[in-house]
Amino acid sequence: MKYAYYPGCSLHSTATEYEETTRTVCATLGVELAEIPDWNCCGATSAHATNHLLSLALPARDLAKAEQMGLDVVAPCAACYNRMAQTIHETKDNEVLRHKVSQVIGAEYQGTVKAKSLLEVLAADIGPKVVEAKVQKPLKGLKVAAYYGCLLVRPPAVTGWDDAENPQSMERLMTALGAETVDWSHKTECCGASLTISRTDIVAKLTHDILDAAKAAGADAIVCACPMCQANLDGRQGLVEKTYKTQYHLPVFYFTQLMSLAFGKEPYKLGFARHSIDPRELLHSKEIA
Amino acid sequence: MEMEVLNLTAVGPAGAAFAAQVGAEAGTDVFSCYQCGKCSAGCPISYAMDYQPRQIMRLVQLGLKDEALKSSTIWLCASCATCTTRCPREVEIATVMDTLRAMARREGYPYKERNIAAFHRAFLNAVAGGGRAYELGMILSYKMATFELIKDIDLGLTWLRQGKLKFFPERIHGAAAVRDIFDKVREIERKEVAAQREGRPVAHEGTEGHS
Amino acid sequence: MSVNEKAAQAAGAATGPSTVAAATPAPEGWEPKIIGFACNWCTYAGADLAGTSRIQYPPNIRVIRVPCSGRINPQFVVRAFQRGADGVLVAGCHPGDCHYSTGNYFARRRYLLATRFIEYLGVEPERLEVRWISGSEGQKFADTVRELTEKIRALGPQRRLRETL
Amino acid sequence: MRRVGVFVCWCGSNIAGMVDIEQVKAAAAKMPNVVYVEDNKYTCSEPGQAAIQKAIKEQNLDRVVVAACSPRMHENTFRRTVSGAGLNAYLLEIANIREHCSWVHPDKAAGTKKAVDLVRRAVYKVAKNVPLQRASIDVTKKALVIGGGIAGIQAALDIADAGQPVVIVEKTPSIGGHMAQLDKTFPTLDCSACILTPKMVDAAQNQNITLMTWSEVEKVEGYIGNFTVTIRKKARHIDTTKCTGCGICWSKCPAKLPSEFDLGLGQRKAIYVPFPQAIPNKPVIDEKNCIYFKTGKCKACQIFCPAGAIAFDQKDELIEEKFGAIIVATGYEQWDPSPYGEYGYGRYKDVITGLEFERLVNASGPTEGKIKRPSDGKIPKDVVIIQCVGSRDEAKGIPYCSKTCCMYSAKHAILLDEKIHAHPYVFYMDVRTPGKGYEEFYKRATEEHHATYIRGRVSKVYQKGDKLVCLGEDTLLGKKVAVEADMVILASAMVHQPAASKLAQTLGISYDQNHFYTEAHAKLRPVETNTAGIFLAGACQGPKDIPETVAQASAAASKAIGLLSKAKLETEPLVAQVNEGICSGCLWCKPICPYKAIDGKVIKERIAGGKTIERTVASVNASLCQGCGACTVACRTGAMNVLGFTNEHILAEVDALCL
Repeated sequence: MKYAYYPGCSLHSTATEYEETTRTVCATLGVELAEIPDWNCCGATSAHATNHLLSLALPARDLAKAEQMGLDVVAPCAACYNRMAQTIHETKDNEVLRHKVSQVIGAEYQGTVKAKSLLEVLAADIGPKVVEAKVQKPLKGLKVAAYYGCLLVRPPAVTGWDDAENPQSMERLMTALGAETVDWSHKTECCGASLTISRTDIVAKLTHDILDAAKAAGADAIVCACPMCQANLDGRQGLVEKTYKTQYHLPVFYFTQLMSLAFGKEPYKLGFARHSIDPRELLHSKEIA
Repeated sequence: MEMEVLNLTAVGPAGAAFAAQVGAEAGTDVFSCYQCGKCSAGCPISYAMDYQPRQIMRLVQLGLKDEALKSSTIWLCASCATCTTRCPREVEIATVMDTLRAMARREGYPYKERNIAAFHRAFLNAVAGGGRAYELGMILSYKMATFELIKDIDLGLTWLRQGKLKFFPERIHGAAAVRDIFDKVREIERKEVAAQREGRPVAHEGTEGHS
Repeated sequence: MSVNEKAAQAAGAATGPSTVAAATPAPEGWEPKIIGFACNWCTYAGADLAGTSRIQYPPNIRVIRVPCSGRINPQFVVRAFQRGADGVLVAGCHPGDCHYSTGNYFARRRYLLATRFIEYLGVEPERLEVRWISGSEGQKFADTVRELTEKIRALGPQRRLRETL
Repeated sequence: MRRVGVFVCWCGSNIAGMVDIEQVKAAAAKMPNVVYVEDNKYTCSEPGQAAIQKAIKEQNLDRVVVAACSPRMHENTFRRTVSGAGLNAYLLEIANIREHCSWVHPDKAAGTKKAVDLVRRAVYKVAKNVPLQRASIDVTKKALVIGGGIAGIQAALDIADAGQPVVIVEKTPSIGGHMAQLDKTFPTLDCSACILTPKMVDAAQNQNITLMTWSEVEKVEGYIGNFTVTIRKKARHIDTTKCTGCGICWSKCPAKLPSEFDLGLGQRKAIYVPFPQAIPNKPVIDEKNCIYFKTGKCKACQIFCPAGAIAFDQKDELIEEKFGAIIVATGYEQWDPSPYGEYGYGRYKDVITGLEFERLVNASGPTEGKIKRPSDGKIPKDVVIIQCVGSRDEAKGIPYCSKTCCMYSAKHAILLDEKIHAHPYVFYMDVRTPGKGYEEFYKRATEEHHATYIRGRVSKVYQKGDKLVCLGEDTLLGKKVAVEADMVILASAMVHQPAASKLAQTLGISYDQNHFYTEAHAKLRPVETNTAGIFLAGACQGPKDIPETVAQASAAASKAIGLLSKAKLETEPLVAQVNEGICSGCLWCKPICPYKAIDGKVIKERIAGGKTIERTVASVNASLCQGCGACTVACRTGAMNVLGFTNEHILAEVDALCL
């Protein structure tokens, strides 16, 4: 199984631990990642908040390169995945638009490749059975709240690979790793990522609601599949605790970190030190690491 | 505050044209909306908005362009698409928000949420410069624009220490090609705006083949 | 000669240049002759209502009663033009209101084609009018006849399909 | 050579004032086949009619044209007139020189010219007329009612009371339908069982009614007055002649299953009656779940049955019976709200549907009428009712309004307050209460029972502790609101029965895009179908509440009674007719016919050389045909015609008018 790999800007900066563990997990499961050469930023929310054509052109340049490689794209970042899927969706039956986009990027974009999120590849294409077979150190006793955020499963017309209101793929993966999952209410609520710098107050409230719900559901930790979500839930947790005068201390993992851990990788190689809420104490207490 | 009276007949054909244009650019039928409020109810940010998302749809239906484009709502929308996902009439509300925001920017409306606009600008400038987002540079240029120098300094320093922020941007070989994308898009937009001012029809890619 | 043969002949005649005959001045005292096909349940009743309401309209139309607009064979229309009609009105119940539930849908489809067919034969398509007029629309029936009469008057006599007898 | 007589009417001054009668007469006299012309002041009056009859006899006329008012006015009058003089009623044509001429054209010269044309049209047409006979067919004096809910019961009772035999075919083990599941009924709040069960008993005891429960219609052939219906009587595995309904069998049966009647909120056994007041009060064995049928062991019911009524080896029976009329009363299903992931139906036990709430509040329901929430049996204090779940939702549900939910939600709100003093919060988009006493009922919910009505659709329901948080927008305030509820009721839509389209195909009736059966005319023939002799009652035709269902059932019954009361059916002769000689057998006419009156038939034909061949031609069932003529236009060989409106007729009219 081989994919054109699109790491996206975050995995090269704030989320290097996601990038590293993505490579680890894919290597273990035999998913070959061929990085798209000289890829550019997808434009994220800022592009489609500003100009529709720009929001399609930026991902299209990357997709066109993947077409040359003849491979479907896998993106670990939910935002990157969503922008690519959106571009494919909008240009699919619209030749005029596809032509316009091709002109703007100065290359032929034909719309022949698919874009998948890393979670979809691992949970659906590889599947929990294969994952379970690779587990060396089951995550016994760890109770996680699987958090999908908004961009992985919405809007269903664009994404469509898991239920938009109560997705289950991350739960199935976590169960395969031996962890316990909680049924909780905020797994697809938005954390407000694109406002994290400009309207931190809003992000603090949304993050607070999510952390609150996870805690109330009895989770020890949150597991996510998006660098924006992780940055907000982990990086902003201190601010939330201060603003709302509360204590959560909920570590926020990338699902690939937990997969690596269960696959028997050395905990110190998984980037836990880079978390704002250090998860090592929790992992020690559960005798997982 | 004195109760403002909106004269609906005074909106005239310009209002209808505005509604039609929003629908065409967003590729959705704004008149499908029957004002049930499910979008507002599910919106995580509606509490901070001056108009509820539902009310923005109403403003568009009635052709009240200024009210819609001057609202904070269109800037606060985080594009999480909860509204689109749950809309019983299959209106793509999140895309309508995108469309209104782009329209407001294009037509020089004052930004109700200056910081959000400044952030998007800073982000895109970084991408236009080197082909990829560059958090530190972007945050610095955002701070210069907004004078929010002290805010987030803690988190920034932590992230620098943790190696989450890089001191130098990643520049890709194709940076010039990406720059070119920005230039072309701007050129197309400039032409379309000019055409619109002169009352020539503008072909919206959203109207064709968009499901 | 059967209806089919007549229509075939008419179609054959038009395989040449299908340009519309150049308007020649109408003869003195010419009045448009319009044949109307009206379904019994809606349009014929609408025309009756125009009568009982004494709504006046030009006397150029002659109505033929049929059970349903779905009964009106396009060959009837062609025959009318062959016999020298200057205009034809085909009218039935509004879509969805057909007494026989679906007849007017067939009529609608047929007359989209029929209009193009008579154009192909060289007759101005404006000479064939298809309208939905209900039993309560006496005014609409009168208005339709008035409009059609004026339209045909402006077009002049129909000579393209008229047989020289 | 025909002998046509033309009778020009003055209609007082109505015609004579605007049309020159003498000119019309003079012109008519010169028309082909016309041998006699006469004018009358009032042709429709008795002397006028007598004059026609006299002329027919004296002038030996074989065709008559009356130039007078609209044929929609007096065609039947004059048909009687001519047949009174011994002429076939269909050898008459009317020229409408009043409504279409004298009343609308003030120019007398132009009006007279047009009147002449109109008379000529009728003269040309009448020459082509041939004598037509009304045919008569026998009527089987028995009605079939499909579906034993309130619609079917009401229709059957009405037909039986009129003295006609009727059979109710019901697919479940008991009659009663959805109404048997309900607790109270709006707007009077009388108990559903109290008003329904007496009717069920009446139906069971009525000499004219035969109940066939646990049975389904398998095949329908024939036409109005003469349907042959095959009914599958499913194996009940009970000898109903021996069974006394004592109930020992189901008390001894060890197999427990979720009860369909209680929508899974309660349990039943593998041998069961669906509910205590079931009629017939005789159980059925559910083969799929019976331990004996699954493993060959058990037979507890047989062992304990004091009547020896258990019959494991009973097989399905096919029964063929003849009926003159059929009433379809198959009802509706409640829409399954699972597609609303955001409302958590199926995920949260305390999110229930409106019909489930009916079982919860019903004294014979699984909680014996105590409103306890399913998760922990707690009595709810705050209850959210969400309206339009599935209804008016093109994305997840159905586009139409289900019509009953506003009222039953108001009823639920009232019951919640009345029974357990719970506070109802109703999220609505519009409250639609057109109906006698309905608006007043809604008013009671808000004023006397203090239901909080919030205008807005709920976006999400989620669990927080032991509460269900409902997020909505109060669109009247423009503010987002949350209600922390103990229980949530989804006012789920009314949709078609799953097998509605299959039954429609069996019956040869049409259904709409929502799979509701289509009435012959939305306004004027609301209980008839396009297939003569088949009528509709209740929610199978569209969402309906009980009063409306009962009204429609009685209407359908009266149509059926009208039909069955006739000794013979007279058929209108103005129907389609095939010229078999030139029919190519392509059968393009067949799908176009809205009445399914056309079918292929094989005829034998002798060809040159004395050989006999078989070929297919179209065949019109004159009892089903309504004479619309859609088939004639589809016919490529011109073999299909409508009597009275043949191609030859219409072409002659065109010719006459263009002269």
